[in-house]
Amino acid sequence: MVQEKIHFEPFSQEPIRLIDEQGHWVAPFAHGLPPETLRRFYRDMLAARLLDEKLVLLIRTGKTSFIAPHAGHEAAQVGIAHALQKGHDWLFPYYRDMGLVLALGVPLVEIFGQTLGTAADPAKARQMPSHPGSKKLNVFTVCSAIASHIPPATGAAIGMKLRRTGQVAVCTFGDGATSEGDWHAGVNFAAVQRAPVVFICENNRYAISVNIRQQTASANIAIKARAYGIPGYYADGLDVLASYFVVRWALEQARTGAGPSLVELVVHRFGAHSSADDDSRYRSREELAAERQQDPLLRYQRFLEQQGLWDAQWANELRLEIAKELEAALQEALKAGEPNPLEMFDDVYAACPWHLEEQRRLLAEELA
Amino acid sequence: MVQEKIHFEPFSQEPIRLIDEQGHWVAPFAHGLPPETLRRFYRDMLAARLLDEKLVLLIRTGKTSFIAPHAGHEAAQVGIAHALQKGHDWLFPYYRDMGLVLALGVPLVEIFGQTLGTAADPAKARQMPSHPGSKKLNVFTVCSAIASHIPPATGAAIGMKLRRTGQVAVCTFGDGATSEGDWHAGVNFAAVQRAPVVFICENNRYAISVNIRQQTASANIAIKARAYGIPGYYADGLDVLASYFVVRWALEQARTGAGPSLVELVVHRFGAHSSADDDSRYRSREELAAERQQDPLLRYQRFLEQQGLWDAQWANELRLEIAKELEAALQEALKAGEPNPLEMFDDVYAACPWHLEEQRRLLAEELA
Amino acid sequence: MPIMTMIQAIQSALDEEMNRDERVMLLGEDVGKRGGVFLATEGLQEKYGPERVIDTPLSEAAIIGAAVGLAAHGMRPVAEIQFADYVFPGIDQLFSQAAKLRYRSGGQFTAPMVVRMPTGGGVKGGHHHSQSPEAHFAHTPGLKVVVVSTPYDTKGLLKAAIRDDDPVVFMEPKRLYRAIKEEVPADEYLLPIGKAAIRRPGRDLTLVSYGGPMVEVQKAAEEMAAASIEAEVIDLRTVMPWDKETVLASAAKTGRLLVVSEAPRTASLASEVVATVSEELFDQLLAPPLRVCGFDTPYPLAQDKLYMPTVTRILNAAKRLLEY
Amino acid sequence: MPIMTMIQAIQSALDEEMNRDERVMLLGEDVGKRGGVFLATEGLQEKYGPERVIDTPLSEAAIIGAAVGLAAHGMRPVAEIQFADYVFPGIDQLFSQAAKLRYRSGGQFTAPMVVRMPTGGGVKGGHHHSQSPEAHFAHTPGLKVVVVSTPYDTKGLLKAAIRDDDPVVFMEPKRLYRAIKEEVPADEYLLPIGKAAIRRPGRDLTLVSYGGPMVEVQKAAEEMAAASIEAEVIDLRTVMPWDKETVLASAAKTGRLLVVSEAPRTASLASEVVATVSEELFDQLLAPPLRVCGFDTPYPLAQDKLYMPTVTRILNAAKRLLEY
Ligand SMILES: Cc1ncc(C[n+]2csc(CCOP(=O)(O)OP(=O)(O)O)c2C)c(N)n1
Ligand SMILES: Cc1ncc(C[n+]2csc(CCOP(=O)(O)OP(=O)(O)O)c2C)c(N)n1
Ligand SMILES: [Mg+2]
Ligand SMILES: [Mg+2]
Repeated sequence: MVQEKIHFEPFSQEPIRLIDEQGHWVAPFAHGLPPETLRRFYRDMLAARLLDEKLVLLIRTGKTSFIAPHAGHEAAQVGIAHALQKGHDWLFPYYRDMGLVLALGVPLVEIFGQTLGTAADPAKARQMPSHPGSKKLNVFTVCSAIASHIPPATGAAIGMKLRRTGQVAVCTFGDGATSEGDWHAGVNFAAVQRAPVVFICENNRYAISVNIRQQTASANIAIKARAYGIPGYYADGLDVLASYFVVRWALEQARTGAGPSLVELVVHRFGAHSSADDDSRYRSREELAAERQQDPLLRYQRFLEQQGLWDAQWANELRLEIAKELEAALQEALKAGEPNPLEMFDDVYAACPWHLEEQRRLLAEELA
Repeated sequence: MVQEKIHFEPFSQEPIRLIDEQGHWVAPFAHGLPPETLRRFYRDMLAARLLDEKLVLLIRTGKTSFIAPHAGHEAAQVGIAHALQKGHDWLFPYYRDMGLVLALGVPLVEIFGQTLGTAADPAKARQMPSHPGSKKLNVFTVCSAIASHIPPATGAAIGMKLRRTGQVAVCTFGDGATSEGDWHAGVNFAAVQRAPVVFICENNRYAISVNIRQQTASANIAIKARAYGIPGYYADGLDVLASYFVVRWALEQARTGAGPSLVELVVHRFGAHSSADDDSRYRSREELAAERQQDPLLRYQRFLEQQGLWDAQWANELRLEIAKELEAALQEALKAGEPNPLEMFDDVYAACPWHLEEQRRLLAEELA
Repeated sequence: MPIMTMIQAIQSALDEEMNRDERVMLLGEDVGKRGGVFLATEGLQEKYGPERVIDTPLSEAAIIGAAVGLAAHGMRPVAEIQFADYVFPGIDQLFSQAAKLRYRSGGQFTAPMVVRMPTGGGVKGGHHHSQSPEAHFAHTPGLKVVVVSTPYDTKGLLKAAIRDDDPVVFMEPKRLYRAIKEEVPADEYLLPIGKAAIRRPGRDLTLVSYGGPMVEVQKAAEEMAAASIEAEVIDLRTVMPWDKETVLASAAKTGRLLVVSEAPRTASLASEVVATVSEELFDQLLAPPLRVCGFDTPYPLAQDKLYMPTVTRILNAAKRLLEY
Repeated sequence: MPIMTMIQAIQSALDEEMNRDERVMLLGEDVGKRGGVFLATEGLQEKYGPERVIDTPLSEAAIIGAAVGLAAHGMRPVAEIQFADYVFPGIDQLFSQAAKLRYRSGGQFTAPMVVRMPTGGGVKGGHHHSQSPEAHFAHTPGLKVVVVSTPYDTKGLLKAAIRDDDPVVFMEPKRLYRAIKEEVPADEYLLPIGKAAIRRPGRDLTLVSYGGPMVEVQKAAEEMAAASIEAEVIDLRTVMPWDKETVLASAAKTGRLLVVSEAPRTASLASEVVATVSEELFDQLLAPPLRVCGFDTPYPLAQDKLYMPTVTRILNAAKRLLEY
């Protein structure tokens, strides 16, 4: 059985890689995945990329106010999405995870509703774009405050252990997030509790303009796990199967009581930090061009080609199909219209207290 | 030259120890310290112990409201005090460091002034006992909030580097402190900046009642340095010479531009956490009795005996001399009397703003 | 009915709620084996096990943040912050996560949790064992804030807080932990969050306070009564949302308002009550509404007792009101 | 005289002070190579080097805490918090260390430092790029708090803050960064911390505000002027210590007070000003002092403009005051 052979050692010197740049399978074990699954990964990566392009377009045309491009993170995000048990495990994502939440099954219309701030946003358009969430899918609504979701992920995992639900909490964040105190506090507590949580760093080596060398003096992010007595896995996040198998391994360990782990997936950030950023101020176009050569989609395409699972026509059809889905969802989200301004006073508390009732009346009068 | 031989490797499996329990010198190098220095260490350890006993007495007799006993930490604290350049380097201590600040030269009358809250406290009796500080000696006034002094220590060290003062910042804390977010934030920033700061954990394996096993899942504290790409030294803090030489080594490294390091000194806490604590609730008397067998003073006494530097008469005279100094300082501190209540409004700002003037007047009327 | 201190009332509330509802659990520094530094959780780890009473690492962010995750996942965590002064390393978890979770998710996720903390001065705690940070919480939409002053209220309100569907900051004036004993029902009762208590009826002036200073306020009222001045004494009990109705009714009746709090005066809850009453009862007040508060200084050890509103200071202010 | 935006005024103040005094240095997220996300520190790392303009790791505790240590050691650090909303992970450094260092050491150690932060709403920032946390700072003894509203003030007050011997929180309404251009002297000038500015003299009512809403307040005053109602408009500029004298003088003259702030209302600076004026000018007010504030909700993206005090809301309140 394949499963028996798949096993990873923590703290490798080099990132764990299963597919090399030329698309060759270089792992010491067989992947054992059926063609549909392999192709599904490609579809999800392509959908993530096309979503990113669509979001960039919405910015260019002034239809939305903010995005945090995820191009370059697709392999990592799709790998994560498939490693967890959708709707059973919990995901604590961050703002650059649109490809991840899409692959996990968050409906496109909700994603666009959130992006455009229409009534199609199940969260009532209260947060900036790139802040998805879904109770149904156990996707904990993104909070802008970097690393503030780490202790909550630990807490949820402690709850899972306590109630023996068999769930795992998966918590993603960037390299910059590892410098925050709350990151440390949350990981440490999880380790002591042996809580079923997998912490995943999508390391794109930048926190806005701050290079990883100014972020930390540690050799890599995975090694930080040593501070907590938990395993740290250092993997190539441009390799969707490395991302998938390493995260799956970490989840299995967590699910069977071995406690938390830290997974580092090294990725590229092809775009600027966000639509509010101009990255030419701080990183050279040469550096970026070199990174763009290492497109995770291209690498995976080469792999699929070698497996006889990719051809241009199929890919084109896929592309068209996804583009149609995107456009349809966008239109549906737009149609939902603006949320009612008086909803502003809902959900502060379970019930509206007197002072908010007063304030609601004040605003209602003004709008009348 | 001895200096050339003294060098320590980080991340040892066992704590670095230079004197064994029987008092034998077990290091691979000669200590090279003159007899006066060796005896001075003993004197300072004894003074620390007697100060602790005096503080316990002040509590028992209701003369002060709080203490955090340092018995069991003397070797570590005296080792640290002698490793740094007094009055040149900065110390960022914590509340259990009374033995350390005493060995560093903070006058006993100030220590008792602070303990009793009299006008002899240079800090005007605004904080609880065990919160010393001295601008003259570069001892950053203790703040109760655990680990909150770590980022300031980093900041001071960045300033030292920037202004090329040749100083080092030494920052001490307990094992519990390492769980705080600010600890992480401060150490990480120092490492990136290669700031001349030595972080020293006086690991007594308890944070009030919380055992180190509930505090962290890491094998020890020193290994946490790996998260920051800096060396971590694991040493026996019951061994005054191990403490001294390891800290001195870390300071030399910092002073010559090699950046920060983390030193763990494993100690015992012979007393309860504080005068407000009853440790029999959470640790067995057997455990404590076994620890008390490993008295750092006794170990060092054996060492001195073997070097022909200790005899009972000398020790007794020392004891009497110190006891006299303690009593004299205590009386002097008492004589200083209560601080003026209206001083309450000083030092909030450099100059007193209108609202504090108003409030000062209000209180003055009430007291009149 | 058993006689209880505030500490015993807390123990009793926690015990009953843990017994009643498996989802209720405790976490904090030293809450387990040691039973908390004030012994509020004494014996509960023994009774309910270390999974439901967790001795956490020394991190308020871990404590509050984990409580958010536990609550979102379906538990009813009661977190203890060892002293209110130490909430600040964890306050982003309270402000960015707990307070805003319901709102930011459009009601999808919620954080029904309680954050208990000993608050206030008077125990020779100096800077960091004496502060009264309730204004920070009340100024943060999404949090409810309770400050108790009697054992009876403590039990009923703590139980209500645990059952509340919103995050509740539950503040316990540490100097009252063992200062007051009173009858507290051994069985179930709940008190409503958001309702003040009239501690003493009166017609001459209204004294509004909460938490620790209720002791001095009631003493002052007694002294006034001895001089035939009848102060109506209101204990807010909840400061967010505070009970405007009760305060307005009383101030409208007496025409004179004094608000007493031991937190620093500037931008305090006392300022809030005075501002609101000034806005709403402009024509009915007979004298300027006044505040007696903690001073706008860090909390000084040497002036431990003088920092807080003294009976004299309260009486002086009341006199100003009455003689206006 | 050059014409500057607020951002340019900040750059100019920082540049002049760094040039004048070697001890002045900058630290924060993205302040170096990128020049800050709003470009307030653009070009300064190039000019003064990476030792004096430090791109920090992503930790507000590291930024503020290191600034405390730098200041105590003799530097004059200017820390940038990328958005005021993100001060909370570092607020214990501000509250426990910076604010209390002088006091707890009896004046031995001090923390002369500035913590700059873009504040307030109106830029479609949602929950975490819109908040106005000044009340938290003003409620914390030991901090001074400046909130600017014009380029001219910004330069003069930032320079004064850098030279101040106490920790100053310097809040910059981000929606004004590029909204206003005005003449700002190229050379040295300082403005006093703690002094309000009368933006418009008037006799009919007093409008007190600061920061972002000054724009709406002045628009409202203009609209009133068109109807021959003369509002006196006061810009507090410093909210701790705020300029009581100027406010009282004006309110005593007009008898009508409206305080406008975009922070949540409960326990806010607006509450403080109303409470103080009510206490001190009881007999001289002709109408109840009123507040127009941000709502007591988290900051909602969808209602980005409605959340903050609108001109209409200000005018409605003014009308209530005038018709009282
Ligand atoms: C507490 C906090 N501080 C600052 C910010 C502003 N900010 C937003 S994203 C970002 C960089 C994050 O970098 P990283 O964690 O590496 O994630 P990436 O964006 O690279 O995926 C910063 C500083 C924030 N959102 N939260
Ligand atoms: C931020 C903060 N949280 C909680 C406390 C309460 N407290 C005081 S000492 C202590 C334990 C500290 O343990 P450790 O760091 O190991 O030092 P030790 O006392 O053992 O020397 C705690 C929890 C505090 N002072 N500060
Ligand atoms: Mg990054
Ligand atoms: Mg300890």
